Amino acid sequence: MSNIDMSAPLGSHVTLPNPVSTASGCAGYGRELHRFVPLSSLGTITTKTIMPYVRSGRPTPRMAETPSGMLNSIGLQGSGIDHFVEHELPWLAEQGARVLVSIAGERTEEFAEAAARLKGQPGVVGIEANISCPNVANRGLVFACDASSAYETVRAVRDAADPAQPVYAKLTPDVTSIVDIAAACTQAGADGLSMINTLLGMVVDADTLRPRLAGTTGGLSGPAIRPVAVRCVYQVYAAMRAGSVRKVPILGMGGITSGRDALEFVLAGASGVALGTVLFNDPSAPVRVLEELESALAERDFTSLQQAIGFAHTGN
Amino acid sequence: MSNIDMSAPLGSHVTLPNPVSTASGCAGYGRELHRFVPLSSLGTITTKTIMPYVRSGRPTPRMAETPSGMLNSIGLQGSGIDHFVEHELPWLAEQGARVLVSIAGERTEEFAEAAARLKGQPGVVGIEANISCPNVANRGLVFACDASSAYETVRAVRDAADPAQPVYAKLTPDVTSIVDIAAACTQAGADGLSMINTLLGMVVDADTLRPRLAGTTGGLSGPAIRPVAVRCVYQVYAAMRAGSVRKVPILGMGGITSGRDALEFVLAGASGVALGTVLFNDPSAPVRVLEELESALAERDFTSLQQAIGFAHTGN
Amino acid sequence: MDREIQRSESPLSRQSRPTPTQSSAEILALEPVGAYHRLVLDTGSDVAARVSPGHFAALAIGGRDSSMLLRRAFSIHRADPGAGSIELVFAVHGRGTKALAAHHVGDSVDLIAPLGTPFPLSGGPVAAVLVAGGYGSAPMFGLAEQILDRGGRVGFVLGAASADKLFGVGLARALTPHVAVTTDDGSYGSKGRVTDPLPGMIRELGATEVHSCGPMPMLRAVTEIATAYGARSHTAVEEAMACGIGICMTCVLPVVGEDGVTRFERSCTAGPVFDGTKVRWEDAGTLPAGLEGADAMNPHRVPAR
Amino acid sequence: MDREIQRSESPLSRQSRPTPTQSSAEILALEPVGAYHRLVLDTGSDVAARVSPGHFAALAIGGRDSSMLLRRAFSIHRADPGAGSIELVFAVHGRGTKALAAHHVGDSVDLIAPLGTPFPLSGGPVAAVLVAGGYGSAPMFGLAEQILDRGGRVGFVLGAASADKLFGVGLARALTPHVAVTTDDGSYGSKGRVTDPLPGMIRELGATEVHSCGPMPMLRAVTEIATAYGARSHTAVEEAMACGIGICMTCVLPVVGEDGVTRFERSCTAGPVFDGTKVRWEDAGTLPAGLEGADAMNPHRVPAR
Ligand SMILES: Cc1cc2nc3c(=O)[nH]c(=O)nc-3n(C[C@H](O)[C@H](O)[C@H](O)COP(=O)(O)OP(=O)(O)OC[C@H]3O[C@@H](n4cnc5c(N)ncnc54)[C@H](O)[C@@H]3O)c2cc1C
Ligand SMILES: Cc1cc2nc3c(=O)[nH]c(=O)nc-3n(C[C@H](O)[C@H](O)[C@H](O)COP(=O)(O)OP(=O)(O)OC[C@H]3O[C@@H](n4cnc5c(N)ncnc54)[C@H](O)[C@@H]3O)c2cc1C
Ligand SMILES: Cc1cc2nc3c(=O)[nH]c(=O)nc-3n(C[C@H](O)[C@H](O)[C@H](O)COP(=O)(O)O)c2cc1C
Ligand SMILES: Cc1cc2nc3c(=O)[nH]c(=O)nc-3n(C[C@H](O)[C@H](O)[C@H](O)COP(=O)(O)O)c2cc1C
Ligand code: FES
Ligand code: FES
Repeated sequence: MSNIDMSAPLGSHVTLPNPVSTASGCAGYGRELHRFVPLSSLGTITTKTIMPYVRSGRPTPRMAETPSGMLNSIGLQGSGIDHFVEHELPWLAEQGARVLVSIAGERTEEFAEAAARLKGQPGVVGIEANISCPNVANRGLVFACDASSAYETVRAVRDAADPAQPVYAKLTPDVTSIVDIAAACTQAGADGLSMINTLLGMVVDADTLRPRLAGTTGGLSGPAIRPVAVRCVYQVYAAMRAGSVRKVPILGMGGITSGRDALEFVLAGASGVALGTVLFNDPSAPVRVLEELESALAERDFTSLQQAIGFAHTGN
Repeated sequence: MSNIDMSAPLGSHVTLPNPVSTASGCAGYGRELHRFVPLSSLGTITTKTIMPYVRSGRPTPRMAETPSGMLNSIGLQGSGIDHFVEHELPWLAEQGARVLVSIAGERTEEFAEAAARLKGQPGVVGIEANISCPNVANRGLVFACDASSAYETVRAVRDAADPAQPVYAKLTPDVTSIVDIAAACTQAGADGLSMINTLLGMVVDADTLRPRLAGTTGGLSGPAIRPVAVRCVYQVYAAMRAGSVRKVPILGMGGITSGRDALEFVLAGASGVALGTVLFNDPSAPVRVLEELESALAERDFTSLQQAIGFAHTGN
Repeated sequence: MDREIQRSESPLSRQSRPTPTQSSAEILALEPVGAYHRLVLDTGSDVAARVSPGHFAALAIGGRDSSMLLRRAFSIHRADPGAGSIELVFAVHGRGTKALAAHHVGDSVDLIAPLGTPFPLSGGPVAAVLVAGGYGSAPMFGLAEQILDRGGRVGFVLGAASADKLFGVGLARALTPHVAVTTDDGSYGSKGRVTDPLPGMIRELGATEVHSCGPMPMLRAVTEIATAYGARSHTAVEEAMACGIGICMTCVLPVVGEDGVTRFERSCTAGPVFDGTKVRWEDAGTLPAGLEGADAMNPHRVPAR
Repeated sequence: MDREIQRSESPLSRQSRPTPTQSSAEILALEPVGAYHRLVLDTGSDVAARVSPGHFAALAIGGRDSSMLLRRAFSIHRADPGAGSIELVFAVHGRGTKALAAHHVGDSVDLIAPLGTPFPLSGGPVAAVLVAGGYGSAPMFGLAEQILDRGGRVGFVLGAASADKLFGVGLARALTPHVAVTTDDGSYGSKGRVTDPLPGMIRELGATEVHSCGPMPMLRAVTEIATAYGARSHTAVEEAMACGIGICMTCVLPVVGEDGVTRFERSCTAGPVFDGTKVRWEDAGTLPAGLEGADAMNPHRVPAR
């Protein structure tokens, strides 16, 4: 194995041993994945998004396979933040996992409530505010589709959260300008940006002649969306370089399957990379991708991950 | 062959023998495709987008293959509307092709100029205003990303164009609400909507460590984006049913490779289907897809295409 | 969700859930059997030794250049710990199974096994009826052997749409004289459904357990009959799965917990074998009344707190 | 763009462009040759009879479940009209060629051929030097045969990075005594570039034509030498192609027209063989000065009219 410094910044005070994370909703709360990959070997594990209360999620069918991708409409099934803190987090901490807890709510206050509950919890290295869900108070418009909703929510989470826990905002690509949303989030105090969440898509079942998913539409993920994800990371990083978005680390995701894919995101500006759909195909991907990324960096004469971040913007 | 009425409305006064078209920019001006598929067998052929003047297009590399898709950044290379009308259109008319002429400009007036030039031209069955390109007068923001730019441009084209020629507006999915843009276009007098243009994407070359395309970003097309395209068609058709968008025919496109794929778009609300990227893989796809669509309709006990349009919204 | 994790230790699933192994498995045999294909895989590990009847395997098909990302789940028909191999029986259904059928001996597929909660096995001798539709019989013969090994008795009710879609009638007859066969079109056995001979078979054997595997409506009907005749009903469900290992949450069914509360449980971890009386069959694909957390799905509800 | 269409009828490309045929072609042979693979395809039609040297074929690889949509272009090495087959020689470069190399005899690939504008052939006898890098020699032997058939004389200059990447040295020697071979590492022939022996070969043969196929920098250098020695330079370019048939506009190069104006021409239709003096080699990948319509790419220009 090469001798690359793989440490990755999560926030200004938190540095991770490596940049590889899981994407929210694609590794549950870690127990099942731990059978394939020791959680402590990951930079972080991002939990499935947790709301303050129990949620059943949507009825089935919840998924459809699409060309080089899939649609899901899980609908944030979960047992709520208290249950997580009491029953899942201690186990995660015991495994030595560094946990990025994904939280959400249907109102700004619900986000704040979930964030507050995580204060001082061992194992929690940060919070990811999944603002790519509908804001009940604003006509059901997704928080991250509206700069001021995004601002308010991130602000509320940052205020409520443990100051030692960096707060990431998770952005949806389904907007006219993701740079505007990124700017709002960083202004609101986000310590990092997670990009991207799924694209809104749907499949019509040619047999039943109806939408395939019980939820009609679902989120498109997987390699199919990688070019969109890389573009989003690149655009936002470019805006950071240009000074129109405050510079914070970017956790890149969307269709990563290999170290080469991960490198694309790093070169575009990501400080960390998260693996989602690939885990369904290959649950041991995190270890493989980390090794491949390390070799890819070495082959290209980088001596640290840090050097490669955003390199596509600067040239040789 | 089954006995399905495949006729498809292009506008209130124009009906096509069948719903299959080519997508703009994926069949040039028809000459090369004609060697594989007689152009007269298509419902329409949509031309590569034509501007009022000669344009070189972007430098190479202009493409990158992506999982189940591709990126292109051709940059609207073309010899201009006069050249088209003098040298290409007469040949197309001679072949019995029904031509949907895709036009664009960097300013509203340029759209109008191109539209006016097509007045009374034989062979032209309609105009597709490709408003998914940057508006120089509005900070380079893509016309179709802004409801008022979209409105103005479609209005100008509708006013300038031959009243006998239906005007379609071609929409980009890269917006927060495609329904809002669709509403603006139909208010402005669009006789139809083409959905969808490519998604903005990019690839970073892991060897050169720089963006792969000379144009940095490019348009993502192919099966990878089909779920997004079907969702857009479904959303806009739903809005038409709900009365918030004026009811006009939809030309659906994005990743169609088979009759089953085409049927998905029809069930979601499309009256016509256009084939793009698939032509690079299989230039004889139009005939195949038409046959497959006809059989698929027959197998599902439809006796006409018309019956299937939007069927996913109504159920049995 | 540790609820599902706990479930695997619940009385319903008395067998422990072994750790699944991911490996690149070479195809040792691939050949048609009736309407199906028989696939033997070299697991290259002790996977076979850890398989119990009802466990399934999840296969990734097509490699890196494939446009198909998700895993395909198949019951493990037979496990040969000596050879380190497992055997599956599959029907060509969609693209993935079509591509799988086109593989050659010597090719490799990415395999994860054993997965899921298998059929519960009592320590002592019991009388059980095993009911299966189509390839649903695949896991049943191993189960029958284990029941017989414990001194119990078994009967089979095997059904399918037509004769070519029956699997394992001969295997069943080799294990027990109590074998009833039905086909929808009467092309083999008696014309009708598995539920027709089931009551007679339960009585005949004095069965206290019914194990079934097949389509949902069948499992539901079997459970109703088993319950009416005082037998426990263990059902192996087939719900669409993306990962097979418990991380995607696509495969849920509404299942009543020991506390009487209905929750969406993952059929890949809490199942595929469920107590048939706990599954709310008629409510699959809905948000049924009483489902925990279903109120939170209504955006116009009064905020939770 | 009828400009490109017209170009195929221009004096540079005197051979007519036959209509390409799309077919599912069975693989008759697939085997390694040196660092490359030799692929023989049954075209099942008269395609082979319509092939001229310089024509290429475009293959779709992987079928419906593949994540790779675009065609791959390969020079036609040999066409056997009697057998209805064509032969290609390819290097494994990326995913598509890797997948192609893993095919088996008896598999089918979707083929479109013949494509492009081939090398121009004079009616009478000429002396020509054929220059190729690596697999770039594939189309050159058929070309040599046709020149020889017309009573002309040929010489070969074949180069590659190393010995295993040379293709067809034996074929060349069988056709003519005038064969020079270079490798970058000196592992075969003389150490150096094809441009080293080229001037000598042109003089030796009194050649008035140089035909070349290989990477762009080589074609450019060959053109410079040919021009300096008074010979015409016909170059077969290799530009990234998505469709190969002229409909995607991805494969353009800046080429100077007969009117002296530079335009982006499609290398799959106007090429792959171009008059080397008309290609603005150094400007590939840019919007060079004088390129028609390049001004329209600047959004801040004064409106065209
Ligand atoms: C526990 C379990 C055991 C099974 N055992 C067998 C068996 O022994 N033999 C057999 O022939 N089939 C079995 N199946 C069904 C088998 O998984 C599907 O037929 C197969 O996944 C279809 O894949 P496809 O690519 O052909 O279809 P596609 O429709 O292309 O599959 C697309 C996606 O949907 C999922 N999917 C589609 N249908 C099903 C389904 N019925 N069940 C689960 N996932 C589905 C696939 O896993 C894949 O992720 C079993 C399913 C489960 C859940
Ligand atoms: C006219 C012509 C003749 C050719 N003749 C030969 C030949 O005889 N033998 C041989 O080995 N190779 C030949 N090539 C190059 C060959 O086309 C590429 O090596 C091949 O397309 C790479 O495909 P891939 O899937 O391995 O690479 P990828 O990088 O995965 O290809 C992705 C896409 O880019 C295109 N592409 C990538 N590289 C090239 C390239 N160099 N040229 C054209 N398209 C490219 C592919 O067609 C495909 O659409 C020729 C190219 C052209 C244009
Ligand atoms: C089944 C599934 C469930 C998901 N659930 C969540 C979620 O709960 N919260 C969230 O922020 N993102 C969720 N996502 C989105 C992923 O975290 C990720 O942003 C997206 O899938 C793109 O990455 P990928 O292509 O690697 O999967 C989910 C994705 C999938 C496929
Ligand atoms: C190479 C290429 C060139 C294109 N050029 C144009 C264009 O000139 N005008 C336009 O409106 N759309 C253009 N498009 C977009 C297509 O018309 C179509 O909207 C999009 O590709 C989605 O369809 P597909 O997935 O079937 O290709 C182009 C697409 C490709 C792939
Ligand atoms: S299949 Fe993924 S959780 Fe069950
Ligand atoms: S490769 Fe498509 S136009 Fe040349």
